Amino acid sequence: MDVSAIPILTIVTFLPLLGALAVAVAPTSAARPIALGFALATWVVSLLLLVGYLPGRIGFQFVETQDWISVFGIQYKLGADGLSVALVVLTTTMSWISILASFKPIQTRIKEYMISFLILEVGLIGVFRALDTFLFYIFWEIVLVPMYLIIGIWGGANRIYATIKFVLYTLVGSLLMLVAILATAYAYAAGHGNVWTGAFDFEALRAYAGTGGFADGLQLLAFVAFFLAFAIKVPMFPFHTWLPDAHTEAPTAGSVMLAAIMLKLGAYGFIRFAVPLYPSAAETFAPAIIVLSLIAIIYGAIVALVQPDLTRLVAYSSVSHMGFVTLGIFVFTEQGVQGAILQMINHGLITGALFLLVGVIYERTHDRTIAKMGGLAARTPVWAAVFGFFVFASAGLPGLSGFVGEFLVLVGTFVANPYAAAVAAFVMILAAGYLLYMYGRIVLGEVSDFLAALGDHLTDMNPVEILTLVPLGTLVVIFGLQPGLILNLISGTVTETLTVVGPSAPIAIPTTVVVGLLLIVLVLVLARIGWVLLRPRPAALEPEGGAAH
Amino acid sequence: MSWQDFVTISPLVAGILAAAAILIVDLIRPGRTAVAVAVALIGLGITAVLTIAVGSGPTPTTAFGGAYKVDALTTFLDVLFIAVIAMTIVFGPDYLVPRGLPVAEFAAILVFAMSGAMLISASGDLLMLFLGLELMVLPGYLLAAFHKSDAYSTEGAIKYFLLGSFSSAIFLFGLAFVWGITGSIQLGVIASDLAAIVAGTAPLSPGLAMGLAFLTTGVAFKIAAVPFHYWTPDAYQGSPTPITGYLSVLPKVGAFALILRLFVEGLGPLADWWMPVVIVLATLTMTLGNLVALTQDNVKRMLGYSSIAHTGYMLVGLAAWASNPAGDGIAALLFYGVAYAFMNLGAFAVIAALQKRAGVTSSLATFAGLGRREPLMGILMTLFLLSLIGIPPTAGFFAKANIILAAVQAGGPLTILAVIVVLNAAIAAFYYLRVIVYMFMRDSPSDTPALRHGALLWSGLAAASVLTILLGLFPTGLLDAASVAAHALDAAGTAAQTIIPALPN
Amino acid sequence: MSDSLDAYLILAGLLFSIGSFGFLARRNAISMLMSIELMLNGVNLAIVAFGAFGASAAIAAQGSVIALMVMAVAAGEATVGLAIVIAIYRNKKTPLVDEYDSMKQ
Amino acid sequence: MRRLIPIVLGLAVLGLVTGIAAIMIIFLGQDWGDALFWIFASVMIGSALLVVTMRDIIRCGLAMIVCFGSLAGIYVIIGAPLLAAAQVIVYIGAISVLILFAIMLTQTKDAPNRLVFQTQAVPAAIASVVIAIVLALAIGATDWGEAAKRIRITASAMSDVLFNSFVLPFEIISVLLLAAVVGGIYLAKREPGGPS
Amino acid sequence: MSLENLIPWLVVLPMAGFLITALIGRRLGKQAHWIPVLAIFVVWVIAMGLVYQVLSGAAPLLPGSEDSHGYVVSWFTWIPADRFVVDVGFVVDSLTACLLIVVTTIGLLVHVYSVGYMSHDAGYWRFFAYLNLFMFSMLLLVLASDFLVVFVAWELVGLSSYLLIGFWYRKRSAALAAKKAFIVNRVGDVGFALGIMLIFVSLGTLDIRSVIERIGELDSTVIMAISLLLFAGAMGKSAQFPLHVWLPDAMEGPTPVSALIHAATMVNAGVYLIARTNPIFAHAQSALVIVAAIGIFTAILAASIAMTQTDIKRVLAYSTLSQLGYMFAALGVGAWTAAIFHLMTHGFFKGLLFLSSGSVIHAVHEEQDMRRMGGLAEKIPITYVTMLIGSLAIAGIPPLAGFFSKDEILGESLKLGFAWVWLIGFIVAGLTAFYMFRLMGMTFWGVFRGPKEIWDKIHESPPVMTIPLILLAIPSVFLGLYLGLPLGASRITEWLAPVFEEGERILHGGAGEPAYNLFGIDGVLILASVTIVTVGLILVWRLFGVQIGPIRMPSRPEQVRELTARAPFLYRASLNKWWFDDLYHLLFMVIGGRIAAAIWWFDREVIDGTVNAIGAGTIDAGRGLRQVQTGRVQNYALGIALGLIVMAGSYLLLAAR
Repeated sequence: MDVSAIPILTIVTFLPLLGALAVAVAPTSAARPIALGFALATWVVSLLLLVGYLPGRIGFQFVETQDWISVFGIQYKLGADGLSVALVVLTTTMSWISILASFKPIQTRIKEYMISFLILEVGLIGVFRALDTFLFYIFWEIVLVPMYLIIGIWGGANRIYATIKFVLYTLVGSLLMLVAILATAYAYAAGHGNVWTGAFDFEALRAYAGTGGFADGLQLLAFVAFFLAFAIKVPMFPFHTWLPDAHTEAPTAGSVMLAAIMLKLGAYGFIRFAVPLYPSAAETFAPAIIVLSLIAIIYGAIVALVQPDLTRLVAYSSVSHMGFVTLGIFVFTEQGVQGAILQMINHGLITGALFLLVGVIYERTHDRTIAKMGGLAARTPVWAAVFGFFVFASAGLPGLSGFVGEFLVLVGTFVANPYAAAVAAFVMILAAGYLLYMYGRIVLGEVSDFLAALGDHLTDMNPVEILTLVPLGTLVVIFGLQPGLILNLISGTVTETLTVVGPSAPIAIPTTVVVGLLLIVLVLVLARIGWVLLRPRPAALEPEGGAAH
Repeated sequence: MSWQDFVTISPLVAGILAAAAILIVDLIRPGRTAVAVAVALIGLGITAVLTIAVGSGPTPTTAFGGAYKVDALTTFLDVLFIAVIAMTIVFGPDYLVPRGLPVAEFAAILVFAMSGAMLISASGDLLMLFLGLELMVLPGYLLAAFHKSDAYSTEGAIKYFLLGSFSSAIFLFGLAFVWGITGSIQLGVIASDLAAIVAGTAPLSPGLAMGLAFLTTGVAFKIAAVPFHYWTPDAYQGSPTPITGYLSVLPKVGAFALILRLFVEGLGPLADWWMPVVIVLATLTMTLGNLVALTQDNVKRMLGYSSIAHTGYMLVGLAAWASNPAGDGIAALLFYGVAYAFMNLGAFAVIAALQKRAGVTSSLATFAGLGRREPLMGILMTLFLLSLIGIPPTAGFFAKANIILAAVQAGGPLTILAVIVVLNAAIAAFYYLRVIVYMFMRDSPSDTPALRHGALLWSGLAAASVLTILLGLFPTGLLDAASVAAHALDAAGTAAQTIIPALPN
Repeated sequence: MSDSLDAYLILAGLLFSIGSFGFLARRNAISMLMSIELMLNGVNLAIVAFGAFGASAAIAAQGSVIALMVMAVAAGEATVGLAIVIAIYRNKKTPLVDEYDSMKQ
Repeated sequence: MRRLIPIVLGLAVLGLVTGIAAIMIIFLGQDWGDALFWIFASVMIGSALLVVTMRDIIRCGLAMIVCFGSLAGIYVIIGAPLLAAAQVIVYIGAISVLILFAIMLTQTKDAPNRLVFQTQAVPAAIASVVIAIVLALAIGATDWGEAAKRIRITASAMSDVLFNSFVLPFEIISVLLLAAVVGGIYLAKREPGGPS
Repeated sequence: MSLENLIPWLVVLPMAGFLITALIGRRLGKQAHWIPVLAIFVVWVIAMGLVYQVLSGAAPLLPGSEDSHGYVVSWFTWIPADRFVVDVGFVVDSLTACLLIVVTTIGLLVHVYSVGYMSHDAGYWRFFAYLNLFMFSMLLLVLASDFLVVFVAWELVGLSSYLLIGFWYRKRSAALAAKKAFIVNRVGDVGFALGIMLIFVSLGTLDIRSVIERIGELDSTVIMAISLLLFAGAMGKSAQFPLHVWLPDAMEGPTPVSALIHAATMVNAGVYLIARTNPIFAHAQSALVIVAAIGIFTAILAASIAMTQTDIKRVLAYSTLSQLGYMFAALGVGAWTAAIFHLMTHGFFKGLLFLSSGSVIHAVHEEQDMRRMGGLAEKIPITYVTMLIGSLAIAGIPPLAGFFSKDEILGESLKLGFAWVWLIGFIVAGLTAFYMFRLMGMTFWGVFRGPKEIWDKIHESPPVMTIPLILLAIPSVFLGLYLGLPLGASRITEWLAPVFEEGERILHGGAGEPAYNLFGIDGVLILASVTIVTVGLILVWRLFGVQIGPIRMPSRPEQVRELTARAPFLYRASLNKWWFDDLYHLLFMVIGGRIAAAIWWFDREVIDGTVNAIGAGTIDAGRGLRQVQTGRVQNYALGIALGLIVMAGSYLLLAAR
């Protein structure tokens, strides 16, 4: 069918907004069905993209352009390539699943919840769609607000600390990115005789960057700004500490969206904007970023090993897994980028599912402490089976989707730097370690007293919950057996990305980077000790004890 | 004075007459809120019509031998002033009436202040600038003390008044020096004289330097730039809330109009000398404002400090112009002024609405559970706060982006300033978000009943919020207007370079 | 001496600084007001002097007219100020400004 | 008795100054203008200092009148008699009286016994001295391009300026005063409900 | 349709069986075994057909080879990442055929056996589902034509082994053992994975056959690296030192699992891998030496431990380790045929031994400690006989299966110039006989040492269990004769010749091994090994007794005690498995845990601490600056005045420049 005629991207992007309005006017009782309905509708429409998208082509499709702020040549420009199509479909899918999954847990202020959720979806889809840097930034920021509310209103005990930390942390990065965006645009305009036309148009900018239009100084600074914004979102070590807090406090569906989609924004930003716009800077910083990714991979896994709390464990595993994504992107090899993108999608599916499953148990036990669990296999066999499935998927078991992405990244890394690959591969052991530790601790063994005390409250999964997980499981298997489905979709993106940053074969990691990193760590540790001496009471972001709600 | 002169100043006259009309009507029908408001709004309407009529005529036109000058900038600012005053008058009654404060005097004094601001925006010489300034701030002192039986109100007022007249004296001394150096009060002449002086190899004379220092200090006080900001928090906290909203907008924007006329148009040739000072002021202003606002528990006071920070952002626009007159610095500043006016007025209007019942403080606790109690109010407040943070798609965001863009265009130290701006924005986010936290993530201490608000207030809020969103989504129109105004200023400046020093008449 | 502009200006400067000292140092609202008047008079003197030593008679006239207007403004300020002082005196029962610190930080 | 000391001092200073002036005229042969300038100047500064230093605020008010008076004298010397008249009328006639009334209205019995100065008097003094010095230096170091001889300002010239080129400011002044008065009345008038 | 098209079914059927049973097995209850058993039976039939075709040479020649017959089937493309393409395909050559015999046959028998053994277990259906999953993975492993697919199967057998070891998940020990097995395997797998990457990066393909063809192009260090990495994978799966610790713990699983996975099939994967890639190793001789060394060391280490264990299954587990060590030694010295030979024979008799031990455990009511057994021979004769056969076979008594294969290994290693390997292997042969008959003695002979009431209830297992035992006993006796004769040019040698000739050529430069002469060196070797075995037997019989027909000796516990007292260190070392478990616990649980905790502290306090510190610092700055606002006008005014002064000063400076 031909979907190029209708402005399908606009429809996909703003259908949820329509839904939000509908929910706003509708009575509270109707909020849930309406929200779900619109989410499903959006999903269906987004599937049309898959149908209409012609894979294997370079460049963007479904492009819609509309002058917006002509003074600065800012446009309302949407477009999609394979990567964004894949991510948008992922987004729409996870959205309706999360909305469905939050029917039961969310019992207060349902309207507000659904509205913020739908607006969140708008922002997320928009980010993956925008081909105008300014528009991109706008969507990027729009995402913040609903997430802020979702964590802050429907979150756990320490939610306000978590949500403010999340917003401020993200804001710092993204505001610097704004400066970079504007500086880039001005550099473009200045390069075109102070004519602003196209100064924010991604394609024009990329073309200009391709011709080496941007001075190295600008590239370095702008790239640093972009890097901060994206690294915080991913999150890369050492900008990751907002993630565990956010995950532990967010409501289940919030965690799902956070893990499944929002973490991808950063990686998407790297592939779409940071690397193509500032190629030389990207190549300059690649070794450092590779080192950070390796640290994230190993470090996240090690910290996950000793987490007492289920969600924190999964959160740190996310840090480790997303490390693979950044690693794959910045080794600049074909397999690396392919693997990174696969890993993005698979991590979305698998971790999303894990959070859903944790939510299922949390809803029955109101507790996530691993130590209190035990022997769930005996009480909730179905849950245990499904959980096991996704745990092994997350451990990168071949045949499930997690494996292919990781392995491709490793191969790509091996091409660039075998030692890096060796370090990264080491995580296979650690991942098995923390995942099986968790699984064995909570699912196997005798039923713990805490669970036994719950009696009949501890029921097995109900049909709705199963329904939310079936699509994810199916996709995990399908992508595990047929990764080609995604690979074909994204081939265009990969080649395009690699045309700007040539697969510069072996990437040497200068010792200066490592030494510098160690020095920074040392300084931080000393600073921390000094801090303890100077300021005994723990620092709280909320001055008036708002943290303790 | 010819008929043409009269036509040119007709908006000003209309404003003054409107004020007078309010007083007269109040004499005839004392204490009739509705009547007073109606008269005021009608008067403002007429003033607006005249302003636009004159503005759409051939500009720049001058009257009284160049003392009064109408150009695109004048029209732009006047319309803004009228809108601000109209909104303030609309927001007033809900707060004043329960406290037994007369609306008529309130409206009349406001309109007087407005005519002062209009005078500034249209003045072509130093004397007019000074008179306009005084005509703008004197009513400000009175309004600050408007709740005269309230200790806080009067305390804020006397602080404002004493420091204000102190700074006026300083400012006046500066004017005297400039006058002494150039021997003229005509801005154009001054500009060309100074251009001549700068062109000459000799360094600036100490006298001129002193004059600059005194002038800078004076205006820095009026726009509440650090370290001349001390009056702001106290005056804001003390004044009746709608008046706080007014104080945070009109005198500030008016003072910026003064800066545009005096520093850009008159002292433009000295830009190289005052730019570094402005950069330092901007940095101090936004940083200190935000840092101190972090720890405030009284929302009015917090917004007071935040308004200081916003002054800093606007100063960045000024600095950007100074280092790169070809850039969009002034346009950005003007756009920011407009956006700031509406979002800030809106925020204060919400606070005023909450304080409808006398005795309700403006502390954070007042906002606890507002999102539950009065969802619409909560959402509106959230909107304004987000705009103040600069979250898209709101006016505040685009204004900030515009400022940053101007700074980036200027390059050099301004780029660093841009980075400082965004870091400050991030800090600011914290305390604005705290209000949202209280509104939506805390529950009301005691289930205080939802208040009923007048249609007047709602319409005002509607206007403010709609503007806040529209200016964010479709800023093009305002952007064009602002740049036209800015270019009018440039034109005046460049024209001034060519004027032969001449005496009036 | 009476023919040099500098003499008048320095005189004006002195008056201005004395006024500012009073403003900074006195506690009583009204004496602060008086200090401000002193400062304004200093400025006035400067203006008049500048005019008187200006290039032309017109400028000289301008100078004294401006001074005249400044006086008027000063009168206006005094009115407002005193009104406020009286108002706050009703509330606080003291003219001492440094006791008006119920709003701080 | 102690409360007379400043006045005695003032008179002494006055005598000293006039003495110096006399000496200047008789022996040094300076012209009257300089002598008068010297007298008025010193009286003005002296009384100004009294204004800001004296304990009893009423005397401060009186000293202020003296100060303004001598300023009027200086205006005369500078050649602006009309302005001098205005000075006398506006300041001595209006403002000072206004201020004295206000003093009466706001005086409490124990007021004079309290501290006159802020705790920060010393830094204030330093600050204002610095300001004075800086001003003096700047003024001295600047070439104002002034005319050699000062110009006498005739009433006609002044009225011409006032009612031709400065008519608009003149009107504005009236508006400003109107606003001030309206507000002032509102603030000053005692509310029936308000605090006494 | 030709057999070729049936090959995919070898993996499809078990998978189907797994899925169906997993989904509906719960409802089938006690009937759940039908689908899986049937699936495996069909698989067995197909496999046997293939094996016949291949080994009889009826199968077509493999592409690009002149003398090796077999099938190559490519199924579908798995990963089409532009240059990184992975096809799922199957290769059936003689080596695969040999593996197929072991895997499918023992697999089928274990399935049948389990019907009886697990009949009382709640997770009946689950068990069969897992078994089928394992069969799927194992068959994929031996059939796959691509390294990455082999790796997939490699991980999947690990998974099924995890599931089956932890089958009785309520037992904490079982859960822990399962975890241990999986993680230790992962260690090896990392090496394997890296090896695969290195292969891809250097050759651009992962198809095993083409890799083997083109391996010569690479320079020796790369080949060395590849071989060592692959060997790492093999060490993990086949539990070679130092990754051997998981196998004994794996005995927590149900006995059929131990028989199938941890004796007969999965643990042989490592051997299979190295045999399959023999040309690669042939290019890296020093790697081979390492293989030999580790193999033979594992052999003697495990044997020494097996001598003192009291848990019947653990004894067998360590003996498995030891026998796998033999195989790796054989691979290391280049006697690949011998290795595969031993793999097959060992598969059968070790499977037999485990199933019999299962029957024993069943009989004495899930008791595994041999100190509470004894004299069971009269109660459970069938089990006794089959187990005796198995023991004789593993001990290497001619003419049973073990004799031939083990003798081949020892002989080859000596003849190929690895005297040290031979010597150690020689000693291990004696130890093997010792610990096996210690087991027999403690279990079947002498008097019953367990509680009386159990003694009365002991009865022979049902036919569904005993028949598999008998069926396994037959090959344990005759397989050696069938494959190992005629001496020198044995049948298996000619089967496998095509697979190994390439490697042989590289290794010995085509110089064929010295002719076999029974009345020369080889005869001596046979005599020697028979002697050492006999010595071992006599020793063990004197200590633990024996009752085989005429040969009757009582057990002498006091002498045992005396002996252990004389060599206390050796005894304790053996008893405590040379403290490897404790060492690893110390290293990875205690020290590793500490490190992880430290890093977490770093995360909380330093990294997050810095973030919070920045936030709090900002707020403190705000608090500090608040103080400026004293609320007193004069202070403000002074501030303004100072500002004015500073401003004036700075302007004067600016003006002066």
